[in-house]
Amino acid sequence: MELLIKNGYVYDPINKIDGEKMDIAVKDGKIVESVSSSAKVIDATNMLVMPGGVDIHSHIAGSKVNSGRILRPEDHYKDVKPRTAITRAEVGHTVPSTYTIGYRYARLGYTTVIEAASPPLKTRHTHEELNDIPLIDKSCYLVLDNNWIVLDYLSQGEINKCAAFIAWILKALKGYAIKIVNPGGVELWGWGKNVESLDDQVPPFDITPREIIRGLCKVNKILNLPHTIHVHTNNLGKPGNYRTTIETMDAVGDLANGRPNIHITHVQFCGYAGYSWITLRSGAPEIAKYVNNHPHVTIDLGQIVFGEATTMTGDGPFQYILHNLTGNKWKNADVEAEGSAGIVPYKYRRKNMVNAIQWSIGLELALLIKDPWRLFLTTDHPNAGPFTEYPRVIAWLMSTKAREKTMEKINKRAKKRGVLASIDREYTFYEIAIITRAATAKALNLENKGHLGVGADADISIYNINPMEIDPSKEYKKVRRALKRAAYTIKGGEIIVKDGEIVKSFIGETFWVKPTMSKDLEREVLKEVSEKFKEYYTVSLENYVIGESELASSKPITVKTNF
Amino acid sequence: MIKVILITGRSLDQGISKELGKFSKEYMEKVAICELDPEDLKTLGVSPGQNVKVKTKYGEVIIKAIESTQAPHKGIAFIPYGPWASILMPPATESTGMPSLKGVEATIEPATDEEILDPKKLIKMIVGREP
Amino acid sequence: MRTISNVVCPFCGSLCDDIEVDVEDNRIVKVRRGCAISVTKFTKYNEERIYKPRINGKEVSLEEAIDEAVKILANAKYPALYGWSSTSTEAINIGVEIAELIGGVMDNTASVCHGPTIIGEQDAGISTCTLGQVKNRADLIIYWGCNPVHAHPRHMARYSAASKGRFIKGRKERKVIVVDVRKTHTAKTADIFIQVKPNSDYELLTALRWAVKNGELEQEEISGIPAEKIEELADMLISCRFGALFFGLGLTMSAGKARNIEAAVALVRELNNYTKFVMMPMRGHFNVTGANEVMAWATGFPFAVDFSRGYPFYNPGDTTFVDVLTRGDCDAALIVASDPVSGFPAEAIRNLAKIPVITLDHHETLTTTISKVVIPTTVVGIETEGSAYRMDAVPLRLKKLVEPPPGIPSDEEVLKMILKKLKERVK
Amino acid sequence: MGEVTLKPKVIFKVPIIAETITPDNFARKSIEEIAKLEVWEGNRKVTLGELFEIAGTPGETPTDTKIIIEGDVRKVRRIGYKMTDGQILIKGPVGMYLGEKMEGGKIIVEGDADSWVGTGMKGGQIEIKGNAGDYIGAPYRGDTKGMKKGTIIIHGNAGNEIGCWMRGGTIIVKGNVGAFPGIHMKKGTILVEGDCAGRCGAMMKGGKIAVLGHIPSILPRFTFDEIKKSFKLKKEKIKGPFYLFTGDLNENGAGKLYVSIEKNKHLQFYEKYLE
Repeated sequence: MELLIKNGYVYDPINKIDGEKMDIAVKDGKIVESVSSSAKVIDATNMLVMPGGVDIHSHIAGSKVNSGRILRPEDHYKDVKPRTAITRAEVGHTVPSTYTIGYRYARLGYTTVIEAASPPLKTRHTHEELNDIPLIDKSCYLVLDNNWIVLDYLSQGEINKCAAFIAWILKALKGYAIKIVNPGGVELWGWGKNVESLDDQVPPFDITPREIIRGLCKVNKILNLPHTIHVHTNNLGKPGNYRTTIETMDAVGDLANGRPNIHITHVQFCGYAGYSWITLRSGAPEIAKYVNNHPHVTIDLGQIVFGEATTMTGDGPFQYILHNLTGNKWKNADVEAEGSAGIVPYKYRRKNMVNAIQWSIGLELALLIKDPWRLFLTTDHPNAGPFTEYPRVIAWLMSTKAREKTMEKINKRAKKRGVLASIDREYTFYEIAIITRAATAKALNLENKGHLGVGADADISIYNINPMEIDPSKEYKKVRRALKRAAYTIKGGEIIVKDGEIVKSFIGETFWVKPTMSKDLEREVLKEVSEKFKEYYTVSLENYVIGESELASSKPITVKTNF
Repeated sequence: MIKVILITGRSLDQGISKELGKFSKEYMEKVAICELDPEDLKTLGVSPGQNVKVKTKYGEVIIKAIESTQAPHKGIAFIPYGPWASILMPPATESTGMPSLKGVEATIEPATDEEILDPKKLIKMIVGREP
Repeated sequence: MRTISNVVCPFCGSLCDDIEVDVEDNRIVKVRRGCAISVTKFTKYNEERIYKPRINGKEVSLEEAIDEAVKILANAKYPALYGWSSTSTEAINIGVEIAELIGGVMDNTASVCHGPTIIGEQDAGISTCTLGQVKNRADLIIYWGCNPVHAHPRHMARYSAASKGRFIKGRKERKVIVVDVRKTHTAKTADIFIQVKPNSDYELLTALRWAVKNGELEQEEISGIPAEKIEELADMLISCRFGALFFGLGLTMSAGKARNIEAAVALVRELNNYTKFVMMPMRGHFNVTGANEVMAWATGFPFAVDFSRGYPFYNPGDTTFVDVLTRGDCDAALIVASDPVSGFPAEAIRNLAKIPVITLDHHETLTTTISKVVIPTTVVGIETEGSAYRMDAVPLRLKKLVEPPPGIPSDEEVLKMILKKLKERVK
Repeated sequence: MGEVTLKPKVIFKVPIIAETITPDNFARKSIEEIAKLEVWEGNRKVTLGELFEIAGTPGETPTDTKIIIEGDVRKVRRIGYKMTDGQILIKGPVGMYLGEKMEGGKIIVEGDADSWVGTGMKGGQIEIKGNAGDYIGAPYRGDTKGMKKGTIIIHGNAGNEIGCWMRGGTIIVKGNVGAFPGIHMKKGTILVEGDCAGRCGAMMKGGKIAVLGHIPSILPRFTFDEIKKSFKLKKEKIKGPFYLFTGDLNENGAGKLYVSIEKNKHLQFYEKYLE
């Protein structure tokens, strides 16, 4: 199948293309130099052309997401769309069904999404849901920092064995990267407790959160994994936690060698200054200053959008605190020897001072951090809001007027608690393309994603606005509307969306990493692991492993490790 | 005749016999039974193994009375899940989807000369035609 | 002869995955570590087996049976699809697609089992965990309105009261409390037995929650239990290090139903202010949890989903199978791996017998005797592999141990054939 | 007052979802236009005219439009959906979700009504001459926004959990009610003239419930305050005397529960808390 996208204004930051009028040629799912005259032509004159969106952090599949669906029928009653000849029925606002997630991302022009937190023991469930999410390519991070076998090895200083175990588990359960969630704190939540700082002890393991983070950072280096460790910090959602966030970044500064070696996720939730909810202030300036001066760190926003949300994280203790704060129904689901999960429905209100400050913190981070290549746009879907609101966040980033309009409607006291009003930076289309496609693909080291160079996967989004004529600062509403429903979305060379409607549906690929490891190192570690399994787990080691045939469309990526 | 509260539920035998087949001898033996507290059996004047008629507002059935090994539970009769129990149950679910299968008022009277219907006959009684 | 180990048992919600079977010329000849029910299922699954599809009692080819099923389902104005809890998650997923395509109402056996638990959770939330947390950490266990000795025979040894974990070495280090209307065999193994009056669990749970919060109760006796005993119990619950409440149909089927669960959730939530406490429903069938999971990720709702207007609508009491039958709403039914006729109230069975019923099962059941179309299928977990979810939502892979009888397809294969033919008829 | 009469052409078997049967949808329309209004017969989209004989002429506005439904419409659901004004008279039994999300106007049912009468009701009046099902005025599962305003009067008996998550308005049941009336109630008024199966006002935060008939027991977490001579219902004063309880204290609730003393002698022991 050949395709030619003519005369679009192309934004492809990885290849340094900033709004050039050019053609994009596609053949058999790949970007090519040129195509024959029989190629199907898409006239993209006066339109914005970008690589397909790449979302680095979103809760889209697995036991936590499904617990959210089961917990919240009220989230589904009013947001329904009957089935069509091509699409399955759609349902759900903040916790949509699997099919709905695939269609909505495709309509936004997104073609690759990563499930942000999968507990290993339930990763088979994650894959069964990923198998049912149409169109996008996808993968999942495995939550490993509160894993008893990891904690055993790290507290005994056995970095190499820990690396071998993590290499095995990523391969056995088909994951992509190491996810860290409130390290140590979630293990203590097994007893209803938590940690307060990076240096608290985590009994009975002789280890602290700092040592867990450093240990896993070293493991990440030994395994040469494509993505860095993906960290949800301690003290998330607690006033004054910006200090913990900076300490966490700094904890691995000495281990870095030029390339980023730590990613802090949904930093808005861990960018709070002050010491109580009443004295809450933005910690964004301090965090931005640190990130600007330390190239070893990347972050994603976790930007708040006012309205309904469903908070769901592996941070069990935080969700219990949120339950006690709000009185909203609370679901907790701990996982043996591995971690936890908590879900609390939540609504962000403009008139609520805390919510208004949270809103400005996210934007301040995006506007104060200078290097767009180390900053990714997320709403930690659905914690800070559904991913369908990305265009709204983009409008705030591209237009001070859009920000001012919202600031008029939010709680007045919030203005004095941050610096948003004083910032007049406005993102360009080029920078937006970086933080939503190029930088995320780079951070994930997906060489065929996030760009339109020859050889890349033909994942392309085309939006009906002329970047040369429109002034996003003033006409931010037009930008928002255009980005909400792509004129065309192309996935693997197939047109899947036209004028915001799904025109073709199929299942994308699930990619996962296969770290290389010597047979005897693997055998040695597995011998120890199977002993521990009998004591720690209620399932056998054999039934823990997920067969490649259980993935609808498996795409393993071999990774050359540095054992 | 005695008044009881009826509860239904699983039992090991019900689980095992179910796997031997719903029309097997074992299934009828293990499921068409009513476990009664020894005292209730005495007041009823029935010895274990004899048949009784259990009646609720919704239906009646002949099943075998046996002495409960999970007593004391005076005033409570236990019938394992199965066709004999469900005939006695109210159809209403009080808009929850779940019929009240535990805690239904019933009466039990001796029926030593009456016969326990096998599943096929039961269905015929309920549905009114040969299955 | 070959031995297969780490076999997952396809019977109850415990989904024990340490079973070992010996297979000799395509027959299971030995089962190790399985409970009595497991051994029976693995060795007796051919009893009363169906080998040929039937229409109105007459044997027909698979093709004819499928065509008849498709005709019934495509013409129905309000078809019901029920069962699902004893087949693979993959098969249920096809069932969802069929229900959506034909505008039917799809429900699973949770609605007559732990449906009220889900309804209670939807109003109040729940604090739960996987079974390994209990095994490793729980020093106090309550069995409320459930009888694992009978319904989940290996639960206590593998996961709860008698299990051996990292921090708790066995039964001796645990306090076990049983609350039931009878002194069940499970109660006989307990340290404390609380005999609650039938239909009054709600009052006892409410009082216990108040005693945990404040200590004193005004009434002398609640639900047949003296106030001091309730206060004493409350102190015990507060002073444990990790408490686990396992509850069964004693709460979901007796008066209060979903509200009993809500009261239990409120109690456990209260206890989390003092210690660590979790609760878990003792799910019955081996894949009823899987049925809830796949229906929830595909339709947004875990059971009782009505697709008649092309999108999912959920309201237990309206879209649940017992109610749909009792009101006589549905004009056709597809029953997969379930025997409603042996468990539903008479009124529901009468109305089911009035409409064309298609049943997929491996052996005769009371439901097959009133079904117009009967299609024999394989036994998942013995003749067909597939995914299933344990009572704590841990997903496991059921194994294929032996070949099925020749010509007998799996549930999934039959449903795929039906779906394919339906797609040709329904645009 | 314009009038339109609907009469079922057949006995309905599968559920009929008839959200369009409202004065708002009928006003200013010809009979042909009304006949073309869409309804669902199970999974089939059909027109009103296919299912009902339709006669009469509607009013110009919903206010002066009256719909009369004869025959057995127990399978017809969501009649009166989001109506803002006008009247509906249903002569026989009616199906679920009668008057869902109703904002104004009046519905009268001479037969029995099924469950979820007045779900998410914001105003207006529903009167059921016969019995009603469960969840009167209650929201769907997981939703905490119950009936907001309006009045529901049931002359016969009603089922469980009437007024669940109620936020305002009034429910009056002249007959008996099942268990859990007023569960999770925040505001509003429930009057039960007959007996109540118990667990009255569970988890309630506010609002008031009066039970004139027998009630087996009071939930453990309601404390006895005092004896009241009467119960105020809008302008009317219902003669007591009543035991007044406050609860549900497990939820730090301040709901008021009036229980007739005369019909509940077995609750006398509460009086010892008066000394």
